[in-house]
Amino acid sequence: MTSDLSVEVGGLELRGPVLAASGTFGYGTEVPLLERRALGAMVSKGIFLKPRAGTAPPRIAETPSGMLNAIGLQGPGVDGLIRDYAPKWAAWDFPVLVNINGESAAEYGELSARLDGVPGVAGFEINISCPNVEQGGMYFGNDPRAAASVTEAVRRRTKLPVWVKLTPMVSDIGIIARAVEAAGADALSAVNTFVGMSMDLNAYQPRLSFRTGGLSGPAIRPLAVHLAHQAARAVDIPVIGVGGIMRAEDALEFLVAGCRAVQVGTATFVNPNAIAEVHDGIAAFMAAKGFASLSELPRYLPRD
Amino acid sequence: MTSDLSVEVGGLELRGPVLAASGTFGYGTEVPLLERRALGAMVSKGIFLKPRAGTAPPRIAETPSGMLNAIGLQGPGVDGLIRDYAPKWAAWDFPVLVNINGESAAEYGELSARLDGVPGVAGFEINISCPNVEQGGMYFGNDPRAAASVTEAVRRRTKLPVWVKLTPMVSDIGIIARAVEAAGADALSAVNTFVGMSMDLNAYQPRLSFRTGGLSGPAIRPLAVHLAHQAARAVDIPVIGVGGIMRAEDALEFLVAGCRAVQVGTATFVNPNAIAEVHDGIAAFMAAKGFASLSELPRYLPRD
Amino acid sequence: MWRLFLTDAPLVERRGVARDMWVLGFAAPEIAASVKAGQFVNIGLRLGSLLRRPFSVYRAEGDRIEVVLKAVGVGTAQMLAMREGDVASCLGPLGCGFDLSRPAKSVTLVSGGLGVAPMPLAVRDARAAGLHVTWVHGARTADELCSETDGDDVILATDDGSAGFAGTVVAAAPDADLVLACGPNRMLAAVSQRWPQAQVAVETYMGCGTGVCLGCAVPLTGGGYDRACTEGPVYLAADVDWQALPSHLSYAVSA
Amino acid sequence: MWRLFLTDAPLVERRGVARDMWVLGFAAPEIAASVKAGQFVNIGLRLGSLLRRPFSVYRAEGDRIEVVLKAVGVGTAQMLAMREGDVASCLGPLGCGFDLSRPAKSVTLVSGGLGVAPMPLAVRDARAAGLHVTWVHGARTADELCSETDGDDVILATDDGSAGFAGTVVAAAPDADLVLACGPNRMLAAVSQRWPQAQVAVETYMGCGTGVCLGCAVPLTGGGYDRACTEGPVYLAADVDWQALPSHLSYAVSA
Ligand SMILES: Cc1cc2nc3c(=O)[nH]c(=O)nc-3n(C[C@H](O)[C@H](O)[C@H](O)COP(=O)(O)OP(=O)(O)OC[C@H]3O[C@@H](n4cnc5c(N)ncnc54)[C@H](O)[C@@H]3O)c2cc1C
Ligand SMILES: Cc1cc2nc3c(=O)[nH]c(=O)nc-3n(C[C@H](O)[C@H](O)[C@H](O)COP(=O)(O)OP(=O)(O)OC[C@H]3O[C@@H](n4cnc5c(N)ncnc54)[C@H](O)[C@@H]3O)c2cc1C
Ligand SMILES: Cc1cc2nc3c(=O)[nH]c(=O)nc-3n(C[C@H](O)[C@H](O)[C@H](O)COP(=O)(O)O)c2cc1C
Ligand SMILES: Cc1cc2nc3c(=O)[nH]c(=O)nc-3n(C[C@H](O)[C@H](O)[C@H](O)COP(=O)(O)O)c2cc1C
Ligand code: FES
Ligand code: FES
Repeated sequence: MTSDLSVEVGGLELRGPVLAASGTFGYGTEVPLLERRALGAMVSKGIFLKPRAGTAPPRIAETPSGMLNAIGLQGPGVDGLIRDYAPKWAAWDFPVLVNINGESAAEYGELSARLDGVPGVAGFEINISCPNVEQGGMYFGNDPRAAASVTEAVRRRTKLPVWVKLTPMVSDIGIIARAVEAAGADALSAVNTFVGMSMDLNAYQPRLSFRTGGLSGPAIRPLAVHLAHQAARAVDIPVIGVGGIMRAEDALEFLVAGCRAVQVGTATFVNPNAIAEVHDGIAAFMAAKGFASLSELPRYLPRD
Repeated sequence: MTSDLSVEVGGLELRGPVLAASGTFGYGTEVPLLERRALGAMVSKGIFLKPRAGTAPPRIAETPSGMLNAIGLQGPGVDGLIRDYAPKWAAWDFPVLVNINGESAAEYGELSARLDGVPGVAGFEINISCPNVEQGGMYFGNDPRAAASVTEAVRRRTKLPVWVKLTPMVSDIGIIARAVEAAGADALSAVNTFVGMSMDLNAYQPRLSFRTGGLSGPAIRPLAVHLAHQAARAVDIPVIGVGGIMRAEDALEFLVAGCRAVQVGTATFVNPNAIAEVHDGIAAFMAAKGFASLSELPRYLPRD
Repeated sequence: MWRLFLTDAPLVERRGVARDMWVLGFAAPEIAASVKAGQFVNIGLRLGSLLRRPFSVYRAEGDRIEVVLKAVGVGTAQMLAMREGDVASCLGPLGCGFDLSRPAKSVTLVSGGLGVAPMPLAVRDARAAGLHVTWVHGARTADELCSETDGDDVILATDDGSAGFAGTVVAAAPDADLVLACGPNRMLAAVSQRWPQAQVAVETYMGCGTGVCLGCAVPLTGGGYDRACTEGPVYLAADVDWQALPSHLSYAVSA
Repeated sequence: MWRLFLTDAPLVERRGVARDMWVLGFAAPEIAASVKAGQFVNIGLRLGSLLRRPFSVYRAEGDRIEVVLKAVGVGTAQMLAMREGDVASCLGPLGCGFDLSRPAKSVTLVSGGLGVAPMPLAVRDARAAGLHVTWVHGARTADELCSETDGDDVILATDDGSAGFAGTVVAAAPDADLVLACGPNRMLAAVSQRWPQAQVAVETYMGCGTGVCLGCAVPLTGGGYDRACTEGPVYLAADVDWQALPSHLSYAVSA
């Protein structure tokens, strides 16, 4: 039997539940080998209004079953994106969401307004793991009010789907999830990377020039499954699970834990065909269990 | 050359900087093979006033470079500890701290009072990763006031060294670190396990009967190094780094990141001689670099 | 005080004993010299999963110990991919074995599938104690029966009747006094119905194998939990709360 | 559009070419047929570190590619522990190679230590372009010199003078027009002083090798960063901001 893997996620009809995570698939134009047939959607590398050079090297360090990165959101800014990438996306057979970033709620709002209506831009993923420069550098992502204000600022400027990418660096992810849902988010992506550090024993300094970096990869999977599950229990909008998915079983853990879809990040670095393999593995699992569609997959979502 | 690895940590003179982490060395009486010569100190399995049966199995699950556990603080309670274990500790050539747990500040206080003066008990490590039953089950560890109140309750009842074991599940570990320092802690252990979850794809349920568990092992090391470093930057009392140390290089990362000493946990499960090997590896590193004592090891602790 | 050894043991032998079931032999002289029936070793591979994996000692001869296994997950698959000379870290002997000191003239061994694992050593120790040995061994099908059963009487059973008795080992076994059993926890629960005094070797997850993590909890009928690695893995069948003991286990590490 | 291949490549050969320096040959026909000098492959081992590790292609012959390496960390140590028939996942060819289309009659290759890696292919491609080849190769001591240098002229140099010229390769090299260089980033910085127009192959950390992670940033004199895996790894020496390029690299994964 063939199972139907299509899903509706936060205002978008997707042909499959496996998405490319922001910052791990570039602008989708980089690599000829990457298998696109199974891609549910792509989230672009995060951009700001203005071009950004990014941080000095070293930018990455490997850790057990994980990697730290501090890329510093290097990117062309909104004009470059509209000029160089969006026209290509417009021709593709899967939707592309733009991961948007800013230093103030107004900046997020302006960015979404600039991109609203640009052919090829199917929606937004708001990255709230950015420092709020107006409020003394506190992160938007761990203050429910700041997270909601960013979401509202974007919501007001676009009719396109708005997803919010949650940070794991919070005491209670449910509070943030509910705040951004109330502010108009159509879906949540959970989660972004965890802040980590690794020391160089020759230089007696951090390995990364930025000192700290975001931890991704299989090491964080049990933490990400838990946070995505907590978010899914807190809200009614769909949650997209992200963190350490290398193969179908890992994606299924997120789906069973209550997620509507998943994003694959670091795995693509290791295996450029990871997304297709995860998709195919989910299809094989569904077929073996006799589930005709993803809605039949049992979910573990106690509401207590 | 032979380097001096002795350190003073929070009121105790230790022959070396490598300690056994709570819950990973039992009561120190279990295994004949464990190498004790290199042990700086042992922190006992966490206890409550009363005996506890612990959680139902399954209690552990392996994850990439890590493991989840939900033991539920199984233990004999204070009477059993005083009767069965403390007398043995009194004869040992390294100090034993008791990891204490409670459901209210008063319970922590009473536990420390009961153990104060018992031969074999050299000090306390307060585990603040417990739910505060009086305050509706919020964790002591992510509320600076609750963390401080527990610390004070213990501080008032004993003259022995009081260490506080910090939980990583907070937005800003520096705030908690400063609160418990102000409340009289002599040292901080950073950090306890991270909350994670893993799903069973046959049962469509969490693998652990307790649903969630604490993640330990190399997977968390970059996160733990970062948190221990943040704690060390926030306070003047010593910080003991814990999380994912498997070998000497890993311990040295924590020391260079500003820790006074380290604890080894999960590694002991894999290699019962891990503590001795970490200790010896640090000694070899110090000798190779020509450092006569640990105070000469360069630390990375910018105060900005 | 028992002695425990931690040793890098090279693979010295590999042979098939049933469909997909293999015996691996490792050179581990101290463990081989001291292991008793029902004890186990905790095996770790350098580039493998983080935690060790527990295996009953199947045989011990000269400087060699043997374990028997199937590939059920990443750890066992990796062990079966070992080539001769590759090294596994072995920690053991661990746990309390079967108790053969009780007054008896004969012993009945009951094993289902991979539950053969502790039985060859049980045969050895039972013979040394002068007992008559009956071994009842079962599997789903004939080709899954271990080919190395041994004893004064051997009774085979298969679920599908393709060899020996058609049915479970518990049904196939004659009346017996001293019973030692090993197999899936569900089978052991049935053993405990028929022979509450049987000595059964149970399986649990293990974090350390050495008594320090409390991960291997065995729920007891008398309340509370024991450590399978230390007080067990052998229990009086009546002492185990079979309802509360997980019957399906999976570590599920991946990537 | 270039073509990229992902293939499970069995180890087919291993030979020593200097003290602790080994050439490994893998069967990877598509990569062997299409690789150019200066391009690399990103190699992953199943039970190894999470991320792949980049290696210049040393030679390509028939269906085989070769890489040259020393054990400097976990990944390289594990590769050197491979036995014939063991499989490595190879992704490539990646990056832009040397540009030999510029008008020139001769080319000078300058390599320090493991910087030999892209040079045999450079010799091949330079000869195909009809160029006279001078190869200047250096190492700390005589026994660390790669034994497979090749070219119309070969000049050797050692830091300790134990073979050839006593000093660095940059000092040992004759005047030259078209220069291709590879070696430690510090050496390349010296190359850029003498030959700003040299084509140099730089090393950085790499997350993906395919242009999507932005982890391999090369700081440019003109400002901003390039991706070593995509725009590089070969650069005009004058284009790289050598002050800002890390000269000591360590992934430092452990356990
Ligand atoms: C005291 C003791 C003795 C044992 N002796 C043997 C033996 O002689 N031969 C043998 O083949 N196996 C034995 N086991 C079980 C063996 O330890 C597991 O099969 C092994 O740990 C699986 O590891 P894995 O990485 O291959 O599987 P994983 O990938 O970890 O899990 C895959 C599957 O293995 C099973 N499994 C995992 N862990 C355990 C466990 N601790 N106990 C039982 N099943 C498990 C589950 O069915 C799971 O679905 C013993 C277990 C114990 C506790
Ligand atoms: C385009 C490119 C081509 C390369 N070609 C070759 C080659 O042909 N032969 C070869 O031996 N090496 C080559 N390298 C370097 C090689 O990738 C590293 O040595 C390797 O990744 C180290 O992995 P490890 O796990 O053994 O070391 P790790 O444990 O990761 O690190 C140990 C040591 O390796 C060195 N190192 C780690 N990563 C790098 C890196 N990316 N670049 C340079 N040094 C590093 C550091 O000195 C560090 O102290 C190349 C690198 C790049 C970017
Ligand atoms: C190199 C790198 C760059 C990333 N860039 C972004 C980004 O620009 N915006 C964002 O929201 N997340 C970014 N992420 C986070 C990923 O989208 C994802 O949330 C995280 O890596 C966890 O998933 P994984 O373990 O599958 O990689 C980045 C991750 C990596 C590794
Ligand atoms: C099985 C297990 C039991 C633990 N029990 C306790 C405990 O009782 N009290 C406590 O404060 N920490 C406990 N911990 C946390 C460890 O002391 C340590 O902080 C954590 O495991 C991280 O270190 P590691 O990665 O070296 O294991 C336990 C950890 C494990 C794995
Ligand atoms: S496995 Fe750790 S106590 Fe039994
Ligand atoms: S290594 Fe990922 S972009 Fe170059």
